[in-house]
Amino acid sequence: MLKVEGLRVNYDAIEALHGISFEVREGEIVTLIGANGAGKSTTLNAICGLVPVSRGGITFMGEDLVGLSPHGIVQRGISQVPEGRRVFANLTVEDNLLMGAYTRKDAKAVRRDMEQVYERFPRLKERYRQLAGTLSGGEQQMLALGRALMSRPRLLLMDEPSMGLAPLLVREIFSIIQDLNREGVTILLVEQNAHMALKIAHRGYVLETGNIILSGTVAELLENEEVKRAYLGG
Amino acid sequence: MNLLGEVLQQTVNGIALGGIYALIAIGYTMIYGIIKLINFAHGDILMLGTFMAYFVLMATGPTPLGLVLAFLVAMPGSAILGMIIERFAYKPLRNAPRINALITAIGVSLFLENLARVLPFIGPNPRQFPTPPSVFLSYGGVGISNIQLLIIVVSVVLMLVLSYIVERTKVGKAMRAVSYDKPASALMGIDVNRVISFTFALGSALAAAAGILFASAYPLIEPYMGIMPGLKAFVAAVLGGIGSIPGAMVGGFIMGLAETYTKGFINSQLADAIAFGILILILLVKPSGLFGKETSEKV
Amino acid sequence: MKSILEVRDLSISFGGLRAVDHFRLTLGEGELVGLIGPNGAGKTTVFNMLTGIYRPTSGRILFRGRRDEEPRDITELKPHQITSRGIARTFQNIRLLKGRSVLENVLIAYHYRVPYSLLDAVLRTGRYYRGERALVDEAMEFLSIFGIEGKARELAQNLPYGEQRKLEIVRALATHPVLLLLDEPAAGMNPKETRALMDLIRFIRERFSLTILLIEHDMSLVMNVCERIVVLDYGRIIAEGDPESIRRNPEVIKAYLGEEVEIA
Amino acid sequence: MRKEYRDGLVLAGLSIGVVAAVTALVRSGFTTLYTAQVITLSGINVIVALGLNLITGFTGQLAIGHAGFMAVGAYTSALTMMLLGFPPVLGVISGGLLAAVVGMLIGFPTFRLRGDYLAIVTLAFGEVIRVIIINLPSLTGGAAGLKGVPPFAEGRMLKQIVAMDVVLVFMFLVIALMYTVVRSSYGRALIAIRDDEIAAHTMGIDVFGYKMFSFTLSAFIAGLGGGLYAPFFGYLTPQTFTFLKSVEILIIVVFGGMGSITGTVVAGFLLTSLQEFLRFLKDYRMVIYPLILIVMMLFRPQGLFGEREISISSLFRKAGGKRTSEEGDPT
Amino acid sequence: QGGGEKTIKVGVIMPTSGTLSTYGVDTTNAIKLAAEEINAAGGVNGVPIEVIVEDDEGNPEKTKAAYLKLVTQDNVAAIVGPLTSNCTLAVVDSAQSDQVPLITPTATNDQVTLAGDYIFRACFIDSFQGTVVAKFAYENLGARKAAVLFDVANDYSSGIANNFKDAFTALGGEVVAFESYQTGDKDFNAQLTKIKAQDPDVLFLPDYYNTVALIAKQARAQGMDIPLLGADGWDGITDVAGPEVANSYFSNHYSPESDDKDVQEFVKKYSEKFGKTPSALAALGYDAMEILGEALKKAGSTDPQAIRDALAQVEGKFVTGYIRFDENRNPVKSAVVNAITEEGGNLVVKYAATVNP
Ligand SMILES: Nc1ncnc2c1ncn2[C@@H]1O[C@H](COP(=O)(O)OP(=O)(O)OP(=O)(O)O)[C@@H](O)[C@H]1O
Ligand SMILES: Nc1ncnc2c1ncn2[C@@H]1O[C@H](COP(=O)(O)OP(=O)(O)OP(=O)(O)O)[C@@H](O)[C@H]1O
Ligand SMILES: [Mg+2]
Ligand SMILES: [Mg+2]
Repeated sequence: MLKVEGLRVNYDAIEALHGISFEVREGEIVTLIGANGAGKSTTLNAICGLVPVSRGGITFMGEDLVGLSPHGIVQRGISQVPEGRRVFANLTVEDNLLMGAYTRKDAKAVRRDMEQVYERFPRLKERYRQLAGTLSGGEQQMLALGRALMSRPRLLLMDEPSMGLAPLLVREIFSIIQDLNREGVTILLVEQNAHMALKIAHRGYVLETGNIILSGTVAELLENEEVKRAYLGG
Repeated sequence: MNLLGEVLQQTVNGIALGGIYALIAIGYTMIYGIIKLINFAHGDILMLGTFMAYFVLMATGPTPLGLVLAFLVAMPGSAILGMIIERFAYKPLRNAPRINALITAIGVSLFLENLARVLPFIGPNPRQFPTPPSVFLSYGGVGISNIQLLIIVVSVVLMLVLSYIVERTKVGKAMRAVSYDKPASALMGIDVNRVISFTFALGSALAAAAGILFASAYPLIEPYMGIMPGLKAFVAAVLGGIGSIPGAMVGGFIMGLAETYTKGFINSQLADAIAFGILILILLVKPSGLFGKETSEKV
Repeated sequence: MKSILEVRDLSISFGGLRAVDHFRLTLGEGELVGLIGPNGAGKTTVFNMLTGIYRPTSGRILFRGRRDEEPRDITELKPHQITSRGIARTFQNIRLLKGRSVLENVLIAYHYRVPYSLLDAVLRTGRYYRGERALVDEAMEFLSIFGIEGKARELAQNLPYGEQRKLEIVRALATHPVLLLLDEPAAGMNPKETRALMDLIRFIRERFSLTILLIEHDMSLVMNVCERIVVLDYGRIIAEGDPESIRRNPEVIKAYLGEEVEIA
Repeated sequence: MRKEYRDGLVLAGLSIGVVAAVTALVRSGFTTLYTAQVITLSGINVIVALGLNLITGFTGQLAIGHAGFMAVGAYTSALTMMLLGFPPVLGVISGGLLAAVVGMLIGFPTFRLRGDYLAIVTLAFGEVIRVIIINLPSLTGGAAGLKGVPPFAEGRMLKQIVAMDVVLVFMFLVIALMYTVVRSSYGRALIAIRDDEIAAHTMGIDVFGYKMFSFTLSAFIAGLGGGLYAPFFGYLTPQTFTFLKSVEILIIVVFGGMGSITGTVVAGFLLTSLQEFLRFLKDYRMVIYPLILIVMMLFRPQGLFGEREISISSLFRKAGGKRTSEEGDPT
Repeated sequence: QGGGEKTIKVGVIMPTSGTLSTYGVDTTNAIKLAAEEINAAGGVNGVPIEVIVEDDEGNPEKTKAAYLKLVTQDNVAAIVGPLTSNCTLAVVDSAQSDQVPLITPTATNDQVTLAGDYIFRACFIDSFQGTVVAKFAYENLGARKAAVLFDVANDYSSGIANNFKDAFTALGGEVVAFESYQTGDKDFNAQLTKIKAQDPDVLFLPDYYNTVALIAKQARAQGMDIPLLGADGWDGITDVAGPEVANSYFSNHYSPESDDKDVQEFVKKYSEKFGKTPSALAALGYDAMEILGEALKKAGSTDPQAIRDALAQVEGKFVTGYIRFDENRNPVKSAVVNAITEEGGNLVVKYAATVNP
């Protein structure tokens, strides 16, 4: 479904990704784990067209994404829950959700999806008229996730969705991810919390300073000593 | 004329002036809202828009039809101009420190003014803006001129249209989303560049409309004509709460009335001082302006 | 054990929302206390009130600073005044001076007790040079305690995330606090880094004889280092006690921890 | 000799050398008084721009009304000389002091607000101060202007040369003042406020106090610039201190690089002479000047120098090598 | 001295760019025209005059720079200019102490020539125009209640306004409204409403024509149909203003409609060369150069003292009237008052009266 080949990204003179390749197949949850600054967010942003690709290819359903504008990419069915939530602080919770459905034309279905999001996150329903900027960190994370769902993505990119969340919520988020996946959404999940990520994913890649150093099924990765030591705290 | 009559008359004068300020202020506020830029060139877009209308009116004469035509030419014309300026002067600076964009805006402003001065078909000399002969409709000493009436009607209609666009439509909400976080908006599928262009187009079109009204009331137009109304409208925008459209409208009327009352009842030299005084007073009581949202930074 | 902080019935409202409601807390000297609770419970808001960034709607904060014998009321003080009395904090979202060097980030913390006057600086007197050298020496020493003296001249934004968090802690410590407030120091860290952080927290507490109040969602960290835990929900305290009792508290499990608690 | 003192002496020597050299050039007739006038005007612009750089470049608070402080300084210096018989240098300093007081009065309410209100308030102040000057004709000469400000010295040649020398000396003093303030813990506090106000505040920096300090000092320096302008020019009119003048000063700061003292000095001389140099273009000059500005902002937005300085020690260290050094740590 | 020189250099400081460029260019043209005529007639005792024009943009700071350039770089013998009072005041002290003879064609501010004995002018001073219009309004129009609306930020405007007020009151009239605005203002409705409430017989608007055109429009829109009065700043108003300025009178330095021989000759030469009727400022520029030319001839050298003394002696008939300098080096001469009327849809300016000092 998504194929990344030899992807290189530069920030001014510094190269953040040194030619990484991986793929995500339809219906999978694929996780990308790695330490801080490894280039995980950069990878997601490159897929979404937010940072320019200096070399390499990204194809989605056989179509080349390199050079497309971010909104063009969203229209093709890719959506991202960005790192650090990035909710629209000056819009209400409800308007944030509506923004998620910006490219959609079917008002009724949008309404229905919104109800669904509220069911999933009753906290958001309680505060639907509050400005998103005054929500707490966790509430914002829920909103960011809900907002991404509103575009009914085929491929959902998630950048550290568990960051700064209460344990209860972390589990909640991961179970939502699994639900979504069962409903047919393909997911590329970036996580620090390798523990949880590897529990729900099918396959994973380990990124270290701009290179993919390991890949394989979850079972394989869980066996790997290096992964155990660095990412599972074992 | 008795004092009450005089007060009423000054109120009419103030509202007409305020309507013009409000229209300009809306453009300032929208553009500030979306790219956090004080668009110093806004007053100069107003000037160029007014000249477009001038050439139309010179051809048609100051007839009602000609006036309608002038709006139809100048508003889209200025909208395109605003978009071009944004594309070439401001867009490349979107990620630069805000002060850089501000300097560029000042540069664009000076450039447009002085370019207009050397352009053979505009030139430095003031020109008489064609206006219909003035008619003074008077009721017991208090009255309103046909031009003041035109200003009030046109500005109110335009403001209603604009409020609808921004509050109710999807693109209006997209404008607010883009104003807060551009990359995140892009992730929503919003074409950020288009939305910003659209904002400039809308603001510039309103400036052109304000310019035509302004020139109809004060029918002498020249390349520097946009500076003062621009500055005062900017104060109006801040006073109302920069970024807030209802704020810009109310701010415009407050400025118009304050200026007129000060000139009429206190002392004309104090008009600017009092306008700025009101601004500072309002900011002290409500730092975000009358309609601005309190945005204490959450840490 | 003498108490150094006493918070009495602290409340704050934003518009109609009561974010913190009659919050009480007493911290004894040298304690390490955890503040946990669901997202939006009001934990960060408590920090903001303790450090003077938000002014509480009602309630009092009494604090026994470095120089004081008795706790004094600091409710109305400004952030910098509170810092100078001995409370320092880190932020949930890192707030370093990104474009400045690591060393400069630390030097900032010394400013409120800079050993020379403005006149000394302008006239470049001996006092200025001695003072400046003393500041830099002390800052470098601090950095070396944390093993980042080698990066003193790098820009803060070029540090890896984990080290940025560390630098924030260093900077807070450089203000010579009695009480240190840490807001989710482990956020965005992997288990390995989190373990290192645990050691660091224990170490600084000993080394600088600090009292620490800590917000964190990572239960492995909280349960391991805190001696006492306070749980907030909807702005109210719902439980308080040692880690073991909190872990078993049904209300806490329901509101925050969830059924199966796993601690690495 | 200790490095610090060596640097100080070298700088002082260099400054004296520059003043002596230009004086000799003008005296000998090698360059004309017209050139001297351009140099003097550049020096004044540099002084005011340095003041603006302190609050806007180093402290991050945008101010767009520094022509107003210039006006306060200029009129004060002129009037103390004309009415109270102050000697010129004393007049200049009293101009700076009054501007500082006015700065304090403006800063006090403004800095209680967070955000860029300073920009608006200073803009307003710049306009209002002109209205005040115009409306005090018995004191300020009103719109007609204030004529007959005593010069620094008498005689066609001496008048210009002494003015130039005094302005240059003041300029070097202000540079030294700025440099020593900025390169100290006090300067670091200002920069911290610019970069992250809340973090600075929780690190124990009195944000309000230092904004006040920075703005007051900034107004003082701009007031000195204005104060020098009065005896140099001999005639004051409110028309001189308009919004455009404030913009001109701001352009110097941005062009040179916000937060760079060297940049402000270089840009001050460059832009002031450029204005003269472009005279032959007539009306087209005012088209080209903003165009240069826009192009500069688009292609080198950090200004000529960014935040860097040319420092004496680096000149010694890398003699012959690279001449500029990243603003290092104050060791 | 002077014999070795190939030319006599005369500096001209005029705003040939900027907001005042229209005035500056007109005046510069007239100055050059006069110099050409002098040269064509054999120059100054055989030596041709060389005119060096410097632009000051109407900005006093630039005026000073232009002055220094002319004096130190070009070593001019004398200066004609600048145009506005503000710009002129910026350099008169220097010119006096540097001993550079200077004659401004147009700066009307009373202070200008008080700087010293090297400073002259070709126009009458502000106080005179205020008196002229007041006299005309009181005597010719029979006005008893007058209103004044002027620009406080402009010295020209406020100077004349104050003089009018004094003169009109001295004649026995009453100034019922004395309102002001700032340079650049466009909305005068508030002041006009206030003035209208006082029901004056005439409204005096001492400002430049651009502003006057706006005020007139708003005054008529408010239903005020009283005569409007003005001064020489109105020169050229019929080019920009509409029918609202009909029924007005303004004082001026000369009237191109005058049947005076010198006037007609000048108008003919100027309009042939530059394609338009010369404004009053142009006439003054022409006269200033003529006066300087005469003085140079009489002085017989470029010695500043000689030129100064010769200037003070100049007396005779020029385009703008018979000129003789008083002890303050201001010309003693008469003013004309023009009337603007509407005839068949067109505005017509007609000579109305001459007022003597
Ligand atoms: N806008 C930028 N400009 C310059 N360098 C950047 C920028 N964004 C990221 N980098 C650098 O690129 C590298 C990869 O960063 P990235 O944010 O992708 O890491 P990450 O794996 O997502 O880390 P984290 O776990 O902290 O989110 C890092 O070294 C970072 O410093
Ligand atoms: N400036 C503000 N304006 C309005 N509401 C606010 C503001 N600051 C905080 N709140 C509200 O107060 C509540 C508590 O927020 P706080 O940030 O303290 O939560 P928290 O416990 O730190 O949560 P998290 O663990 O997610 O960081 C939230 O519901 C939030 O929406
Ligand atoms: Mg990341
Ligand atoms: Mg928090």
